[in-house]
Amino acid sequence: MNNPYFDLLMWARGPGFDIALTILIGGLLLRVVEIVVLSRKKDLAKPKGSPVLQGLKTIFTRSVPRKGLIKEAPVTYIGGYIFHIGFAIAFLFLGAHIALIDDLIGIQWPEANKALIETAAALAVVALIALAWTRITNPVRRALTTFDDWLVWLLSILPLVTGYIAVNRIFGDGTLMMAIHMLSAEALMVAFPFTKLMHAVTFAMARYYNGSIQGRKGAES
Amino acid sequence: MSIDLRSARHGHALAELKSHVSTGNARPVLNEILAALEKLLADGTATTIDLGALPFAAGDERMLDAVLGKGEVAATLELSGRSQVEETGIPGVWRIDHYDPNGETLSRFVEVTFLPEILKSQREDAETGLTRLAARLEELDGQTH
Amino acid sequence: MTATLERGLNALREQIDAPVASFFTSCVSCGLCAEACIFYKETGDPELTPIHKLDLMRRVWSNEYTLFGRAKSMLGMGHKITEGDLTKWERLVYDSCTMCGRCTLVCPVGNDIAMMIRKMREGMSSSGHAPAELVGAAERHSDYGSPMGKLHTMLAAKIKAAEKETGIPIEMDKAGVDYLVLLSAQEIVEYSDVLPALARIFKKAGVTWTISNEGFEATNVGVQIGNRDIARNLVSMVVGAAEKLGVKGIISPECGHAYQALRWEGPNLIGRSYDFEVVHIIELLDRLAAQGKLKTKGKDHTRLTFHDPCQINRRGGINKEPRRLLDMVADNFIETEDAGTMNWCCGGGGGVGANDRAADLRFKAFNRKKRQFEGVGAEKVVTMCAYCHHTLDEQLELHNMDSIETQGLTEMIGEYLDDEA
Amino acid sequence: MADQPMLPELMKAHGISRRSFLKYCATLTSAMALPPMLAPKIAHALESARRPSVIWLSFQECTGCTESITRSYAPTIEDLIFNAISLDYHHTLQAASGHAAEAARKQAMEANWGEYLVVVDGSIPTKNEGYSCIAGISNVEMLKETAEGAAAIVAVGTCAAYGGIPHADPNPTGAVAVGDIVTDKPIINVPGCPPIPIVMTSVLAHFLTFGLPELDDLGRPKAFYGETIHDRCYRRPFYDKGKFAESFDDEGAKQGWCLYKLGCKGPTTRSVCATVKWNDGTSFPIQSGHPCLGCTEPDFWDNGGFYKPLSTPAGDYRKFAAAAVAGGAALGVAGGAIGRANKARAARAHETVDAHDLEKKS
Repeated sequence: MNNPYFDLLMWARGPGFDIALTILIGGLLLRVVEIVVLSRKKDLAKPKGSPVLQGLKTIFTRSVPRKGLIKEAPVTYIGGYIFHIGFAIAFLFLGAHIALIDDLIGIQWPEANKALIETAAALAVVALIALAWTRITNPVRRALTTFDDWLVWLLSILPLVTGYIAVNRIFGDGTLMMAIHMLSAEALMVAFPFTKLMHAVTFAMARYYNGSIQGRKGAES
Repeated sequence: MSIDLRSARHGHALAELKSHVSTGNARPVLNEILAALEKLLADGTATTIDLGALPFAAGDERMLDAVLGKGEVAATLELSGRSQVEETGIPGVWRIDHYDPNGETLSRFVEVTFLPEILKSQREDAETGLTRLAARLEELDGQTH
Repeated sequence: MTATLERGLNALREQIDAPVASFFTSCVSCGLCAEACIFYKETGDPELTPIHKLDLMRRVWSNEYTLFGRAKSMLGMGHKITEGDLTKWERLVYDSCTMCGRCTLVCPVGNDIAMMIRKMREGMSSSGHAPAELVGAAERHSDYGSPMGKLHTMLAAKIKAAEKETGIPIEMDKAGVDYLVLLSAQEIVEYSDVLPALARIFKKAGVTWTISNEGFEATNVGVQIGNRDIARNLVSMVVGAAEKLGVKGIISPECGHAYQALRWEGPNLIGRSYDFEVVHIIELLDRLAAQGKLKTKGKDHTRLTFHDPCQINRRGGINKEPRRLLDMVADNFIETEDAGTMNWCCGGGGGVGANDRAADLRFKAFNRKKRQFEGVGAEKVVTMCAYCHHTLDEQLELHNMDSIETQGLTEMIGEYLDDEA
Repeated sequence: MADQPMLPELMKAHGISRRSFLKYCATLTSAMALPPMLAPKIAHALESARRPSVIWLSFQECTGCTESITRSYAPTIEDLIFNAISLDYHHTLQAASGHAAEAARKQAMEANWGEYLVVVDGSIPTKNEGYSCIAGISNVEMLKETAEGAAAIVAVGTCAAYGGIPHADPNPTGAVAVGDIVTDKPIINVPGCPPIPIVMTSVLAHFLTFGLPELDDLGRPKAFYGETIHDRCYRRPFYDKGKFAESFDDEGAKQGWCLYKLGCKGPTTRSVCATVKWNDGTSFPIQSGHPCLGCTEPDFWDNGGFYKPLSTPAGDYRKFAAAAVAGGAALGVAGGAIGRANKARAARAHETVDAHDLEKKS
């Protein structure tokens, strides 16, 4: 006799994870290398500032919004921050996730307590719902939104919600919910290289290029 | 089951914290006791409520004790581990707690009855007692002769 | 030869490189670029969202520069670009974008949207979708040396007038001087105070300079319309003149896109670095002031504010220089909100000002500047781009605000130059 | 064995009072989540139950389950209940052996056809019947034969319930669970390696008094397998606070922190170990500092390693990751090269534009 939930969990931990990680790593490298190989022409204009330094600097400074911009799109900005920070806390500071990272790459750090993680996850979910709401109500965001955006939204909210349910045993079998949580994360991993989730990696490249273009001119970025 | 926290540091703080935790189940249980008492008086039906069968926190326990109060009868039974039987301040309402030989709680009940069954001498035990008494008397007689 | 859809698509293909690929990969369609765009903010039309203006180029990238996109288009899922698409996008790429680059600075993932608009115009122009006015300007500039036609005679007359006004001789085509001075057509035709100001300032500072008959025009319609072949030809005229005269540097005048074209795009257009320097006139004036070679006397007491030209400040890095110069000659200088790097565009740059179809958009966009000028109670607006200057004049009049005076910073410095010291 | 005394006599003989028995019955109703009013009924049923005939079959097993139920250090009421049944066949415990033992089994079956209870511990080999035989009868044959006249079957221990350790990869004997062989009889699974004694006797008591208990999807009595160890673990507060032992001898281990990272399967394991505990309520694995192995769950031996946290991958991802790195990079270079070729083609096709080429001329 078999426990179908356990089999699902073991599939999620075994072949499911193997497939997802393979696609994630392969896909990520493919997308990034594809961009890098495309390369750009050497800029022959005599630089006024330092393109490399400003490029590197911009990777970080662009995380801070321009003065006054928050009030132009408060939900997008604040929701965006809360989602990203909340997701990062929930992902990086839960003991079970740290154990996973430790197993993958052999580094670890202290865990946060459940109350903090759950608050972060809950806020991230609320932020995602608010962001979805502006995708529907804000004419610009509505016009820009494609199927890809909704897919990414769904893939981002699912691990948060299923993780919360699995840890707190809100409903369903604990093993099943844990398996579903893992599968939802694996869906995120699989979709990552093929969707706008790629921004989580290529944002650094984009910001670097932007910073280096502006930096060469001695202009702000 | 009581939670056994090995770390004293955490244990104290946690126990303190837990004594304030309530699940809100005390009130319904008290209502059930009221109904059971009415029934007992009406047709003599006894009722047993299993406190282990529903979420019951330290706060609920305190409320139950506070409302029911202390009664006149308390008995300690030694039955492969201790058992505690107490009549509450409401006659007819009894608290029965069973512990194992290590002092861990096995089960907790509220019984609404005139006399809990477990306090009564059991016919089978009395039969054994009769045999035992007879044997002892025989032994006593043997010694005197 | 004629412009065709295929030539346009081909031009787009040539423009896609690693930065473009990283930008399109990173966009999460958050829509924040719209909040930075003067055309969206003043019209509320979501079509004008900056990143949306690049959608055709995004399709080329996706369909042809990504393996997944290639697979998708093989399955018939890639949206092919049609002539109709290009026509529809004219309004987005030419009429409602000055390539001011505000969006570039607010994009959270760092997409240089303005740079991509510049690239997208390559495809638009090669496929025959550039605005007629810009095409005409490009033809005139190529054929006669200036977008306003043949200005040699007019230039000669202006030089003569300046010599007469200042008593300083201005020698054309003089080899071995420090700087080759370029002018924008606008300055030759519309703003006559520039030449005399330059003559007096340079004489005082001991800077030698000349103007070339073969390349005096600083502007570059090729850069505005988005065509590198044309842009290369136009830059080559100036570079050829500078090299022939053996100058140490070229002075880029008060013109936004001219500075971009000469200073930043030029070497890449001609495929080699310059042996001379390109300096913006305001940069040079600031440098001279720092060296003590530029002294002023007296101050302007009117309540004045400064309008930052996008291509010179935000996309050119010249921000503090004009303010240091203004502080020398004005004592009632007040900044508008967002002044400096995040200044709002006048709405006339990037060829929009020359585009009749964009007149209404331009008018609406200027409401932003109008509110800002009113907000600080400006009596005078100083700028450092002749085309901004021109747009300010035009729009202030259209918005019934022509009581506000406008002036180029170089002219203003000339006005307060201390001739005696 | 047929002449064994009834429960009241047994209790009398062991000096266990009826009050103690009442206490046991009250606790049993609580443990099995039965209405407390049933306690006297349970007592009455146990006392007066016709002693059912029980045939205990041991197949591929280690005798640990029998040890667990018989090795209490003091005579307990559980023992007595166990003794109160008519254990007509149990080749470890019975005195008879060989043909005599088999004859006893046959006799018990015939005498109680349709009413006897079969208890099985151990899994059943299917690859080769010779792997496990008793008196020349293969396990499969014996199970089928004995099950035919049974009222119900209790599969005691994880081997009988789910195949257990013999079933573990690569399963050389083709071991299967009772439920894989017998499909037409009620089967109560009491998994555990071994199961907790009171759980075994409670199930027997329930069966004697009320028949089949309520079972979960895996055939386990819900009363004992309804919650996970994690739900009731005394170390749970440390899990919630994010305090984990990282190794068996670090400060966290000494402080009694959560063993999740040392591979504890508590979150996915359903059993009452954390509350009922072992050895008369003395302790359970987590309390003694070892992570739960998950022994009440099917395939617990193959569920990704005893000392690997539940959240870590259980497969060969390292092998795949290396291939993914190489494959991804190669595809990326290929994709980039196609892009560059596309661009180069466009550059070759580029015809220099002059200002008079900007319009469409038809």
